[in-house]
Amino acid sequence: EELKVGFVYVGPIGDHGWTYRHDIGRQAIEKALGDKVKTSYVESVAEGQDAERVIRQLASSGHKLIFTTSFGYMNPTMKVAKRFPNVHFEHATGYKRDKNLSTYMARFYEGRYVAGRIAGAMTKSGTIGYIASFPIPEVVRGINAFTLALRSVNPTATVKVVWVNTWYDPGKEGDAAKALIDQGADVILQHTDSPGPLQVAEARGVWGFGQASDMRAFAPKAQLSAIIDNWDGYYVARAKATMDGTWDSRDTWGGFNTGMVEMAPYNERIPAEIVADAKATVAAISAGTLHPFQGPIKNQDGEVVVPAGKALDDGALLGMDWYVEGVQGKLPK
Amino acid sequence: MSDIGIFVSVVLTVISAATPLLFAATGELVAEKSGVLNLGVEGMMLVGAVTGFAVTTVSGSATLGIVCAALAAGGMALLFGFITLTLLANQVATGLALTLFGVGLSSVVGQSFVGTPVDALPKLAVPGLAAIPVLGPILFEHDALIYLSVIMVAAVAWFLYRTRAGLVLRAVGDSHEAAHAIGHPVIRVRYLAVLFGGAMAGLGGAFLSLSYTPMWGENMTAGRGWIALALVVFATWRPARVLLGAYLFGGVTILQLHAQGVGIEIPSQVLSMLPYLVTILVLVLISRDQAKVRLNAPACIGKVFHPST
Amino acid sequence: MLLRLESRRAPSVLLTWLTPVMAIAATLVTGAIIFAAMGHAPGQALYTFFILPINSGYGFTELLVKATPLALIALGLAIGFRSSVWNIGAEGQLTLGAVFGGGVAIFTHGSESIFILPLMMLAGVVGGMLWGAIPAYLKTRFNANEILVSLMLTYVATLALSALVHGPWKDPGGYNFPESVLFGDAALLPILVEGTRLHLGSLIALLLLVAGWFVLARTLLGFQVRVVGMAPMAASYAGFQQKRMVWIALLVSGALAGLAGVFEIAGPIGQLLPVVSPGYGFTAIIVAFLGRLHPLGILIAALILALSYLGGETAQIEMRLPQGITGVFQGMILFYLLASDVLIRYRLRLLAPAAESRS
Amino acid sequence: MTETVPLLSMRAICKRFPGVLANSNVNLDVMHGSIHALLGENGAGKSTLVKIIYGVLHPDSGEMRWQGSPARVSSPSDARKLGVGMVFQHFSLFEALTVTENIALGLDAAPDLQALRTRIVQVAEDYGLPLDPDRHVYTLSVGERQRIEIVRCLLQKPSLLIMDEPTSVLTPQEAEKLFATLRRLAGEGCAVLYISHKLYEIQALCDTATIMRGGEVVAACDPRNESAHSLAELMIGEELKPPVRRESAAGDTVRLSVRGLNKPSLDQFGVSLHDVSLDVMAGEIVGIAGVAGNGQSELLDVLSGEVPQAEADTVVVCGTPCGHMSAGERRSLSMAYVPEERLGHGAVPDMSLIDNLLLSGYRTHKLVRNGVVDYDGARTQARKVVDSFDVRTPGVEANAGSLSGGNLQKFIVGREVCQTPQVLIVAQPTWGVDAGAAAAIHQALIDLAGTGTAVLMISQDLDEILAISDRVAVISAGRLSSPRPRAEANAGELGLLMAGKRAEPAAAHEHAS
Ligand SMILES: Nc1ncnc2c1ncn2[C@@H]1O[C@H](COP(=O)(O)OP(=O)(O)OP(=O)(O)O)[C@@H](O)[C@H]1O
Ligand SMILES: Nc1ncnc2c1ncn2[C@@H]1O[C@H](COP(=O)(O)OP(=O)(O)OP(=O)(O)O)[C@@H](O)[C@H]1O
Ligand SMILES: [Mg+2]
Ligand SMILES: [Mg+2]
Repeated sequence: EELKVGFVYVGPIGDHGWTYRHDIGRQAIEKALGDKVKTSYVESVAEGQDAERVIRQLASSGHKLIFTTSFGYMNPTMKVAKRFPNVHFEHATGYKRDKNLSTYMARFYEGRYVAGRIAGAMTKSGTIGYIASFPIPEVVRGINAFTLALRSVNPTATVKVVWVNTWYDPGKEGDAAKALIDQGADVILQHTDSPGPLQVAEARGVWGFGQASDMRAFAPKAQLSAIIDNWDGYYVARAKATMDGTWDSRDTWGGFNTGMVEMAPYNERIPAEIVADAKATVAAISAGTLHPFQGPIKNQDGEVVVPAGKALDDGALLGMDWYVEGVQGKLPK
Repeated sequence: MSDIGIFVSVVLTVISAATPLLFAATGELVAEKSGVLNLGVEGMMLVGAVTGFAVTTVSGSATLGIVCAALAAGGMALLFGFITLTLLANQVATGLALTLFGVGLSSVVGQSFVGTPVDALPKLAVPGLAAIPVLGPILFEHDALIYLSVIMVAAVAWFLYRTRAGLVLRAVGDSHEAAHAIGHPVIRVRYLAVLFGGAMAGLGGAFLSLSYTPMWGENMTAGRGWIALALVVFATWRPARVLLGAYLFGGVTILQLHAQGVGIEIPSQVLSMLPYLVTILVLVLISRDQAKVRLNAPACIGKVFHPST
Repeated sequence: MLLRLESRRAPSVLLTWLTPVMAIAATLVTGAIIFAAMGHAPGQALYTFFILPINSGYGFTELLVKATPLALIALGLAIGFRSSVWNIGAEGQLTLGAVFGGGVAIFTHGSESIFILPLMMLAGVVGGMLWGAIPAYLKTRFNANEILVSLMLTYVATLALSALVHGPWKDPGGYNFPESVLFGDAALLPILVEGTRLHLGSLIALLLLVAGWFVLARTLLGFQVRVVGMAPMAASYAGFQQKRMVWIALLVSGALAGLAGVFEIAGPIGQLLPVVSPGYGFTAIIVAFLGRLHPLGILIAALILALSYLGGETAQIEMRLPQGITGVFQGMILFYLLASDVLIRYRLRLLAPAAESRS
Repeated sequence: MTETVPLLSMRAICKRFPGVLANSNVNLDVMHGSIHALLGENGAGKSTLVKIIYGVLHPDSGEMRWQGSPARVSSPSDARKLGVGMVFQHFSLFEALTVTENIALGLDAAPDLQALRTRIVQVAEDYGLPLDPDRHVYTLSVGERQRIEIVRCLLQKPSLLIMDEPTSVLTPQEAEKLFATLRRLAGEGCAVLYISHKLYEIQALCDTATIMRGGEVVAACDPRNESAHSLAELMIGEELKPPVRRESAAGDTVRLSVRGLNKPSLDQFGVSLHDVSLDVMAGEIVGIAGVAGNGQSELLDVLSGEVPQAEADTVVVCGTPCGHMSAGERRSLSMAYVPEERLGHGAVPDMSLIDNLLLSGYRTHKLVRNGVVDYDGARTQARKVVDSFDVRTPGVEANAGSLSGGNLQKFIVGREVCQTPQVLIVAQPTWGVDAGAAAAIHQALIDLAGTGTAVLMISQDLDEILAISDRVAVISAGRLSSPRPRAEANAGELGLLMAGKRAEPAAAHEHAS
């Protein structure tokens, strides 16, 4: 009998960002397992009351493995998981687990660390523009990892952050990029979903990084690289595990080493030694010899928060709500 | 960048942020002036955006894309017109349903275009004038749609207040009974106004997907249709004020992003509220002259008209 | 052949009931054609869309859960729309209701007092009213258009909620994620049917619909609402004050939207999230008009709209229809329903072109 | 062109509205240069017929001939092309537009607005119809609005001019001027089709009359050979009972008193009230004559309470100072009020007669208990009004808007009278109402005063004023003359006062009253 796998998406597949990548993961399952699986999905499910109903509907209509792909689905997934002990649930980005509820997330900050190394070498103005969505730990972590790497190359460079309070508004994201470029940024990094900022970087002749997908098509000159979300391997593995009965409840936080995070091909205008450095950084992180949050790390007030020789543990990373030195402005609280 | 350079750049950013609003609001203004309230602007913009993008990528001609965007959104408006003007349905509800419909339709049509790039519309510099420092780039170095948006405002103002057809349109919006009694074709005028509104919303959408951020993404209007509707009210149904309102709204939006960039210590959510709060504030200031508002507000807006013949 | 509408002397009572049926029939036929064209078995598809979501007891309770905020908000809006007060900012009023009610739940977290829930509802009502009072004040004092003010305030309310949940109100034990604590039992609405999410709020909403019907149909206030909406001059002749009506309309619709906000967070959601409503405040406008601004009509319209959402989800799961298709389908249902109303007041006449030209 | 071919002839015109046969086999010939009256009760089908001529309505069957040849008029602009001009009974004006724009909209080949403006001023002056071409219509009084309609027609140099109740808002002098104009037009060969309920006008002006009843033509006559009374009886088809006058029952208790009322106008186009003082005694009818735009509506606003004043004692009702009170509160002092505009002001068109009874009657009849409306009580009251005032309606559930003008007016007056108020204020009680209904309304007012009620009537119909008032005053430019007993008042003089002139040797003003 075929395995039915269900997905709950927070946005439309056509967002070309977060949801788009999860759906590619879903397709990977179908590709890998052929007619042994059947996948279903529901798009744009609001995180409020709708989520629980949709998850439950998937569970009660024979789906044995259900991925819920947004943080706001945590409690609804939890509730439904309790009611359907024989269904396996996978919740992305959350921290609540149960016998039949796993969590998974990618260490995108590793990619942002690599981006920081490249940006530090490429910037002339020493000002980097960072377009951020919402002040959640995931985004703050990315800003910090990026800044640490940036200043490891270029100790005086700073990061200007603009919060756009949306995950997806191409126009507004682009406008934020314009504002940052006007204020002197010559590299743009974004933690929002659309290619809008990258297109602005292209038009304005500054550098940028793609988000979630390789967005080179939108900015062939400007995209230095992109931090790619790649759920394919994980999704296929979990589907297989469900089929052969080896599925277990676990917490996965995969980085370069698992392939969940990837760097897109580097722009050929990046000098070779910088590319080499980037590749070495990826390798080191992958091998565990480099930890992006390795001490000493100072916060914005110049206090040492992580002493030399120590690295932040996952718990501290999970709930990160402070800026490292080099980020301009105050973190909204 | 020099201070002047920043200034120019900020103004350019404001102009492009305001342009989709300007198109949609100017079109809606004409529809409302004829007495029809079409709340489906968001849906029509999306259909325009996806059509403009799809036709441009497939045919390679942006001009064709833009024309088709206007036609497709006009088709949506025609549907709205048929339901509200011919079948006399409630305009508010039909408009909202049109938005639901447009969001869905554009996403279905756009599925295969997600992740596809397209060249941005070329900038057309006015020879000579574009070289003037500061004013040159601000006024004379835009793509065709930006010029068109401003021209359309002027054209609509001219049409409404200087032509007989415009006079008839305003009359129809002021009293459809009277217009009918002296022999003006109320329903036909309204159809045309609604179609124009749709076409303009389509142009606004095409600007989004071909110039502002040359791409297609589902729901890429991100609520701009609603802002355009609000701008018509804000402008108390006067075209020049739509221009002012769109640029004001765009301006405050951009300035709050700049304010964050320079590190102003106000929570970003509060800064993000500014465009809305400023709009309310200015509305309060300009609404106090009741006579002015009354003179410009179409008295028949939203009312069903059925001639007995 | 030309289609002409001829007004009836009085609205047809029969067709008042018949037209929705006709509209649904038309939807089914068109839907069947569309689905067939897309390669789905039409019968199966329509079953999936309209029956499957509610063919279990649980599904039916979910329909009620989904319809509750829509009906509640639409009831308030209907009072305003009847008196020509155009509140289109119910989404913001709902959000502020959730903020106020949620605030109570968060600050009393840990207490098991039975007063928490009533207090939350009260706070939600106050919050919604407060958000409705702003356009009311600006309208009556400065003549500022309530459409614009209430719409703009929606964005402000959404950002305010977002700021709170991302900031001071986030769950201290929640790794700085933007969610409040899960409310304690004392802050949650009692469940009416064990094992479902059908909550007390749905019952209260039903009672309020009945009350709303009574007020609109039987009381002086309801009478005043109608007069003000239909003939403002006649209202002033009768001594009914328009400004007072603006206040009442915005306060009542704000209150009900605020209450709907509390029902959401104390019912199916159980905590504060950065966004608590998927646009109920806007959808309720359709519900209000589809229900012809009448409480019973609103109840039916809310159920129809809720079903269309549920059906959309089911169609995505069972048939892999993209969400866009369900949006198109939903739009079509609404178009049919809205357009069919014309038959209540008018009769269709087919005119041969010759007859037309002779006139 | 021979004079024997009618300019216009309508043959066997039928027009059915849902539930009514508004025109049934109507034949009508209008000759070149004649002034042709169209008479009939409210709802007889007059407006329907002329709207068909003008192309606003399309007949179900029948034929129209213009100068002998069949004509197709499918829109007003077709009619204008033939040379038909029309002044509508209900204005077809656009409030938010200027006078010039309004007129331009009614002309098919409008010259540019500047040239049109000049022509408007010219024509207006020529025919003695002063108009400011740049004013917005919403700032204009009813009389001025009517002038726009007339000027709009005159500009087209029509060969047939249709006037549907044009004089209801003009002073006798203005009406006389209009008649002179119409006679001049007729002299120039233009035919006039003239609808009015004022029978003396018909006699003074028209050379032919066609009389309609229930959608059919029932008679034709030469009005100059008839009396107003005989015309009225032709119209209603039965004997007309003129109001029975009684001796003045004026007591010496002051029921309504206005003292030193000054009210500056709110906008530049309004009229300010200057030092208005007036007493109305129990049992008397005081008539205030005045042309629209001279402060009557402002005075009515203050008296009715729709625009409350700061000082309480400018208006005293039954001894209670109430200047600051709202319209509703004043009703509690036993005051009732009939405004001039029936639809939308005195009644809600889309509501039933029951609801419309509640509108002003729920206090007096105690139809609301604890906020809950007693609809059964309201139905009973509404039935009472319908029965005792002979309101023709299918039932009290019918919408007010579905009643003809005269019947709705009877209902509204009846609704107020049935509350047996101590003070009744009525404005234009018989505007556009046919002779039969007018007589009934007048009788009701007289009877009410007979029971001791103080009645204040504001009207611009001098005949009406002179027919039923005990004392008469004139309002002009916001000033109220001191009332004098009717016996001392004379129409010509009052007319001049209304027009704002001191008694100059009046152009002999004749009309049978
Ligand atoms: N548009 C309409 N729809 C339905 N019925 C109508 C319409 N217009 C007129 N009627 C009906 O047709 C009949 C004739 O009306 P019409 O307006 O011609 O009367 P009239 O003679 O002009 O009356 P009045 O003296 O009051 O002006 C009336 O019974 C009226 O109710
Ligand atoms: N669109 C309509 N639908 C139904 N009835 C109508 C419509 N328009 C007019 N009527 C009816 O036609 C009749 C005559 O209309 P008209 O406008 O001529 O009023 P009227 O009787 O002349 O009254 P008034 O004295 O106020 O002018 C009224 O009974 C009115 O209710
Ligand atoms: Mg008439
Ligand atoms: Mg009449």
